[in-house]
Amino acid sequence: MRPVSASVVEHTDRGPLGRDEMARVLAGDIPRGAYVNLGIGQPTTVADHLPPDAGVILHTENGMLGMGPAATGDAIDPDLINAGKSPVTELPGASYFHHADSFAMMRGGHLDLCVLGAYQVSASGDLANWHTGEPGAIPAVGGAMDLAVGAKRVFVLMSLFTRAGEPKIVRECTYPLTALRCVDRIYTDVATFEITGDDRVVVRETWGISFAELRSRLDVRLERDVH
Amino acid sequence: MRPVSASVVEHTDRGPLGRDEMARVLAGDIPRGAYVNLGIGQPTTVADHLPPDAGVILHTENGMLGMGPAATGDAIDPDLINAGKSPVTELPGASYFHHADSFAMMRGGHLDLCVLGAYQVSASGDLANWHTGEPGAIPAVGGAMDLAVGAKRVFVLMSLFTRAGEPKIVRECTYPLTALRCVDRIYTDVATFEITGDDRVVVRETWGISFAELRSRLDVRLERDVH
Amino acid sequence: MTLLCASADEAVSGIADGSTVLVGGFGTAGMPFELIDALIRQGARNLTVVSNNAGNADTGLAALLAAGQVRKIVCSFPRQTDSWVFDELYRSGKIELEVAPQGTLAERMRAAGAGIGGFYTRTGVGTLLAEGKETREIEGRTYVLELPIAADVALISAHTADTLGNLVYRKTARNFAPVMATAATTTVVQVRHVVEPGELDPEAVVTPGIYVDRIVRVPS
Amino acid sequence: MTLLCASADEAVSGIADGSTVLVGGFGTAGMPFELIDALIRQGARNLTVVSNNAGNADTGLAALLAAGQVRKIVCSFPRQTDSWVFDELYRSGKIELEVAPQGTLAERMRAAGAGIGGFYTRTGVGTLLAEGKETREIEGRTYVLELPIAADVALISAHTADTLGNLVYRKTARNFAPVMATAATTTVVQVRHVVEPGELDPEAVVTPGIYVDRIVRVPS
Repeated sequence: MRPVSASVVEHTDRGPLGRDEMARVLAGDIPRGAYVNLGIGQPTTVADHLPPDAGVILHTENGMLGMGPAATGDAIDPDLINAGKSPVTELPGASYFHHADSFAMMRGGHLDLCVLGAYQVSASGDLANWHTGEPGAIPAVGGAMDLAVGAKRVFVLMSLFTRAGEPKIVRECTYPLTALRCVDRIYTDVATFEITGDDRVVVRETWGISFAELRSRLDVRLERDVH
Repeated sequence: MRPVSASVVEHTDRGPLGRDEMARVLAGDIPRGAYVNLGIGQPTTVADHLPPDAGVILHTENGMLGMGPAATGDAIDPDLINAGKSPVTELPGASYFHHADSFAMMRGGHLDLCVLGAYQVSASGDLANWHTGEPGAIPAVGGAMDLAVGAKRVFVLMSLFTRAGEPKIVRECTYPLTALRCVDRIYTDVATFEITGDDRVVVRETWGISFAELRSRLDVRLERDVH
Repeated sequence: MTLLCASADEAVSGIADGSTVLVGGFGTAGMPFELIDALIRQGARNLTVVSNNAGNADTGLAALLAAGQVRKIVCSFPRQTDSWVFDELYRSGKIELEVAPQGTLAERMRAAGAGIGGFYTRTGVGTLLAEGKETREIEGRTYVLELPIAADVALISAHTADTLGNLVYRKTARNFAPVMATAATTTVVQVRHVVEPGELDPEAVVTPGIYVDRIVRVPS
Repeated sequence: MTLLCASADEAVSGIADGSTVLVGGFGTAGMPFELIDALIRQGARNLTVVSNNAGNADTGLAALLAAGQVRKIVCSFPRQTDSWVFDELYRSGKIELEVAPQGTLAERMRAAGAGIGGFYTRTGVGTLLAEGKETREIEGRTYVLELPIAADVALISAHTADTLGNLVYRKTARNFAPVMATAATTTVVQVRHVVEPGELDPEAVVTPGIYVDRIVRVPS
């Protein structure tokens, strides 16, 4: 894993990252040979940016290690899907197991990393990504709580601001929580962040925004350096 | 399963059952198609008296269903043993599983029956079969507690009296307990018994001893009839 | 003993009103469609259904919901793009919903099958889904107590059974089925193939026949 | 990532004094003899060993005990006709013994591997082996609380591994190994055969490679 940058790298000569670029930046930080679960939605796209020789082994919570790329055409098999229920493929060295075994694997701390989307992350690493809490919203948690609690490291992949311009990194989450103090890093379109565990948030790299501007827009204790 | 006899059958024209006869009597009460675990020692011999067409499926707690007879000669395989660590064989339709799954099967109440030896059984069905409690004795429980608690029915196979002539069916066990109120039936050399659950012990059949003599020698409430 | 049934209708016969029914499948993979259709014909009502999702489109579990036979559903992920049957019942107050984290759902059924009276898990601690549940510190970490989910019936799908009820599955269609098979009083399985004992590799059997009560072969 | 080791000595390197070591096998079936011999050469002392038995005759686990490297053993069935090494150490007060029901032993390791902080079981209630343990009534039945057994190292034996660490076993030599593989920080496996990824049937893999840290092939 890339060492935490000693000081923030600011790319102010360009705009924010596109979705593909975000996934590529995160993919570049996944250690060789890691066992990884990619959450539903944007996190799934990280798989497209993993070099084939990285030996990263993908877990899908519906009972498989060694998941391959999306299946197309004749390769589509209704018995072989990912957690988002899309058809996928099987790589050499794959294995299948039932749901209790699959979640024992997650909850027992055996996955090196999971990548999840989020509504909000707090400065202490609390994650809110399963429920808007709005009246009438139907709650649906899936495996999010299990992953957030179980994986050795949790990376969040999300845009930093809502469409209304509200930051998603906050002092305290206002959405219902998924898990407490679980997030290690946050990858966004305008910056990447390290959660230190002592309520500081370290900015590692920015795109299209300066550290100073970030600090003015986020209501958390932002640092430019881990020390 | 043979219905509980309405009244005791006394065979006073002959002596006590031999060990083979005891095993045969018990085997005759095992329902067709039952899943059964036979404990180490004398209970293992019950297998020799099960008719091949009874469809009884034997479980061994070291991870197998569908265990066949003892292996001899070239059929001996050090990877295929029973709970007593003797070489056995595999029948068509067998399956292997690991220890946690094997004991989940036992503890979850899926075995129809287990047969265990005993030092003592109380009138309420408490079982003592794992530890003499003597100073210096090395305790060793194996799977006895799991079986006694988990199997749907527990049959005990033992001689009724110790070599010193002490009865093994007692008001309260003096040996350390294996499990509380778990025994359903007791098969001995001189009689078979039903534990009713209300501290009565019903005698079903006797060999070489009369009901009256049994009653005089056992310090529990013996009945000759279930009603 | 495992009973080989002639039809899905025979396989689901006797399911009582008010039963708790485990329904296998993750989305449509492993969903026992033919058994569910038979349960709709059989007509048991007031059911509590435990399944990962709350039905997709208009078939399978969604059809059972639409038939008005389900009082309550316990699942991890009811809301999907094609869960309109459930959504409508839920919004109109016609079905009760209990949401559980997916791993907790699986583990609670495993507990029922394994004789575990309850277990402590970190999943859900500090969230809405642990509200009202007992928590406990163990070795400096907080856990929530979760209780078993035992059921009257499990309806699952497998790839091949032998006549003793040993089952093998196919790829991710395995999902909840092996766990559900252990947690129900009566486990009913629809399979694509039935073979004789000895034809399945004993090392590769996933669900031993001891967990299987009824089998029916359905066209694949 | 799984490391294919050139020797058993390399496979057990780095095991620290005072470690908790899970040792697979039920009697001698599945006993990782070569790894134990290597651990004797490696010399780590003051170990806590968790295994079903306490050694048979003079080889394997019995030899490790005889070498004086084990401070405490946790097992279900120490006393056997050929457990003379253990018996002598125990009677002379040179080894500590914790006896656990066999199913509780397996389930406690499974709990460690599955992130379960503790579980309630009926096994042992009212017996010496539950003394001092918390009990609890759940749905009218009494249960005893059991806690996980996590370990630093697991030494196990399997039949075939692929180079990603996926394992298959053979017959009842499987026993504790798949559970132990999940409960240790470092899982070391001796195997008879090593194959390339893709050569094992993904449906029949018993221990996924995620649980395996080091593999060494030993002559069969």
